[in-house]
Amino acid sequence: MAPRIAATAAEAVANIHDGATVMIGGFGNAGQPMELIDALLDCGASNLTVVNNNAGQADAGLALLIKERRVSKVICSFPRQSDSWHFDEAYRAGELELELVPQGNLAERIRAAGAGIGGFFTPTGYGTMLAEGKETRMIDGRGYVLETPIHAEFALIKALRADTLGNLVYRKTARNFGPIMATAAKQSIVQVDEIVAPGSLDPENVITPGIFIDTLVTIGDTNS
Amino acid sequence: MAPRIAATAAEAVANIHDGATVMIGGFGNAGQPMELIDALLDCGASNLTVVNNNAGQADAGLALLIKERRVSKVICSFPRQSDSWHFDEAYRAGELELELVPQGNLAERIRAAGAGIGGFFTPTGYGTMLAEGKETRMIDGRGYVLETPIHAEFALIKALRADTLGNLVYRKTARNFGPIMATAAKQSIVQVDEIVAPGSLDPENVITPGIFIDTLVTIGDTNS
Amino acid sequence: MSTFTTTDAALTRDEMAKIVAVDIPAGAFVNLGIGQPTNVSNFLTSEQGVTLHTENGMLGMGPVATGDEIDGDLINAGKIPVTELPGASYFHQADSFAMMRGGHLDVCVLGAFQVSGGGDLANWHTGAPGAIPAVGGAMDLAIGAKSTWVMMGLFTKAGESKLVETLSYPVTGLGCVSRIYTESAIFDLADNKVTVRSTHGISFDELVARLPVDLHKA
Amino acid sequence: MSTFTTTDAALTRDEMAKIVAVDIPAGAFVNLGIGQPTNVSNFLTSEQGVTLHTENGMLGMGPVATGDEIDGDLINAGKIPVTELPGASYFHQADSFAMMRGGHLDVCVLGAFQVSGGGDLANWHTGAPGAIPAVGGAMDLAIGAKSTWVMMGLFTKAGESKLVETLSYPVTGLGCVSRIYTESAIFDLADNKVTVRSTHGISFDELVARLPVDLHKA
Repeated sequence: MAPRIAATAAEAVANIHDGATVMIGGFGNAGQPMELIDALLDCGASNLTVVNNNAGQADAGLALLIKERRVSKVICSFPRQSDSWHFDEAYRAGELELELVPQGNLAERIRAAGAGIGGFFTPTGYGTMLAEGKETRMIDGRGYVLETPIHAEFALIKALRADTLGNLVYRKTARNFGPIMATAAKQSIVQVDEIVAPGSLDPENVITPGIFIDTLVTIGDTNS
Repeated sequence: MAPRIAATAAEAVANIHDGATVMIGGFGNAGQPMELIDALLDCGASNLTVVNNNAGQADAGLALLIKERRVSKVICSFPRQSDSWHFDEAYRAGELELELVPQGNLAERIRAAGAGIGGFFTPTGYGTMLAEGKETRMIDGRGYVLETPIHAEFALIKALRADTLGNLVYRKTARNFGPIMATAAKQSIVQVDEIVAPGSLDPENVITPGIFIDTLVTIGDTNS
Repeated sequence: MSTFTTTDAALTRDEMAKIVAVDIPAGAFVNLGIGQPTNVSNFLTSEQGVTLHTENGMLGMGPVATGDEIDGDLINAGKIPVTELPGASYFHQADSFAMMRGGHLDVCVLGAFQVSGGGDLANWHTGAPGAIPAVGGAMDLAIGAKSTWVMMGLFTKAGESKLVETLSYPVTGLGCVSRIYTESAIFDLADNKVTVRSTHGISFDELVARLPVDLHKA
Repeated sequence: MSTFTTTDAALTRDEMAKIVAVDIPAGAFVNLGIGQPTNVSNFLTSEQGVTLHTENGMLGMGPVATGDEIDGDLINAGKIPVTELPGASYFHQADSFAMMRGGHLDVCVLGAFQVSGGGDLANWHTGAPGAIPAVGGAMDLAIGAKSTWVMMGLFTKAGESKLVETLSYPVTGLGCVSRIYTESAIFDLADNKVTVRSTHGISFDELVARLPVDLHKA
């Protein structure tokens, strides 16, 4: 199904409900779908599980969702930063569950969900605290940990450009988690700088095929 | 290390030795590195294990390697075709071992090798002859089979264009196995229509980063 | 209210393909396998906005290429030259099969040797002694799509039903088929129950007499 | 023939970075983590043809961006704006970490809290009560590259050796470190044997006296 084209970010995220698992793209500010996150803040959904590389910075975006106690669990690799004060406070208060995952395992678990893989053995994290309680196995003399897919109901993604069929291209290191989160969520919601006609994107250069995309919204050119 | 640029296909494959495991890209003729395969035939290496989607067609390429009994084992998904007579004969004569793998598991096992994954649970093949003897597991009520990575010493790949750093772009459905085989082999040998200077390929559109490529050879424009 | 229908004549291959095409939801992402099911594409309308996937690495596949359109680098899973439509995309084999295995395709239409009442599919191997096996993407297609439909003749040349209680041919996928289109009848499979949606050139009672599975009328 | 060398003064941070840079083989693909090791890039020569990887999704990373070059969409793993060199490429997170985990990078240079004589690395978590843990790509970097090198101060502020018999900090990766660069000495680690390649501002004998692991002179 060709994606719905929402008129506003608010309309794009309107289906996100209490208790949903929401993947949010971005590494630092690059690729962070800030307008969609702001709309999620406005829409009022709570008790969210958020999958993101980080856990919010300063007083914006995901950090505000956490400040408002709308997030009950964060699955991420790097929550603690110099300006992650809202995460730090909620976590220390015991009001926010944290599942800490090495970044590559986070990425591979998201990919596995999108790719229909039931689990995989990874050497990353073997012998560490983060493998405690997980199944391990020696394969050809090396230790591996069994990791499981991370599925989500929604993904919020920022791309550079989409065609009306949902095919996406990204920009530089802002690509990061977008392509894999788009495959792992039941509904992928994407903010782009512009939406173009089918045939405007070279089929060789499409990074995310439109099959993975459910909703598009144009946010104007946020890169310049 | 920037790839070696070989003057001829013969020079490109000269390191391939008896007993080597060689991945060969292509699906049908699309993406098949025909000149590299011919050079492999000429170089005389024998007792090869070949990983390919098929097992040769008619009287060319991989089929001739099999005819000459240079291949002791084929790992593939679809050996039997109307014109796979050399495979058929060698197989029926018991002179060629066959490991038959569903196409998606073949692709994912090749990717796993390149990605450092020790094994993965896939639903494909569960409950079938091709899962016999393999570890299985029920995950969330669904049956999965544990599949293992397929590594190789060499990969023979056809791409459209390379820069001198080995960055590759492909053409249409000829992309098929090239990008994953490049990651799974210790030495990836690529035939291209042309080699261009660094900076000539848009970094957004590179499909195979040069880190995976060891040898390049120009074979002229084989597409027109 | 019964939705059961019947026609006097058995369906031709084109009629079967047309019915499958009509049943495909608007906007669906579809894989038509190889062989007979690919004929369905000839009956899809542009209003349906269906996107075709070919597992060798493409979404947005167009019709079979002819004349100057033929390009050896642009083929379908049956290795037949095809065309690309505006909005197409190319991807490698691992991404293509991840798309299938991950449940992103809406419908996959396949041929079959046999289907069991429980939806088990056999379509990759006759199991005959000396037969050289070849599987390709059959097992991935069988279990990957949200819905797997089969198009096949209902009876063997010897007149035996190919809708069976238990497969005698080697399994391709377990419990994966949800609909079977044949020249004589169309079946919906769900929860180990086989519902006959329509019969063609055969009555429901004759069908009950000839098939080894319990049948329900729609 | 001994290859052991010594200097009177401890190495400065820049001197350490320069030695690391010289040790990186020509044409290598390298990840310099975040913090102190990124300084190594300032001492790589263009003749070396080293390609830098940043795990947020890029090969061919150039120097830190300044002025008009600064682009919020082009940052390194430390979230610092950088530039791209001709021949660069971008890829997503799963591909980037597949590249690391699959052993395609030649060298990764990391900071550390502790390294054991067997090459175990601790650099992600102090283990202090109440500390909020954050791991990022540390565990992937530790075990992914063909060679993992550490740059660190050899002693804590309290004067304790950070080259230890057994880690007291939480593990990042087991048996992964093959070389340690410190202000006081450079160590090669292999097969549970620690070889001192050079000393700086300290004698080999003093080093033996202060470190809790068996040391061999190169």
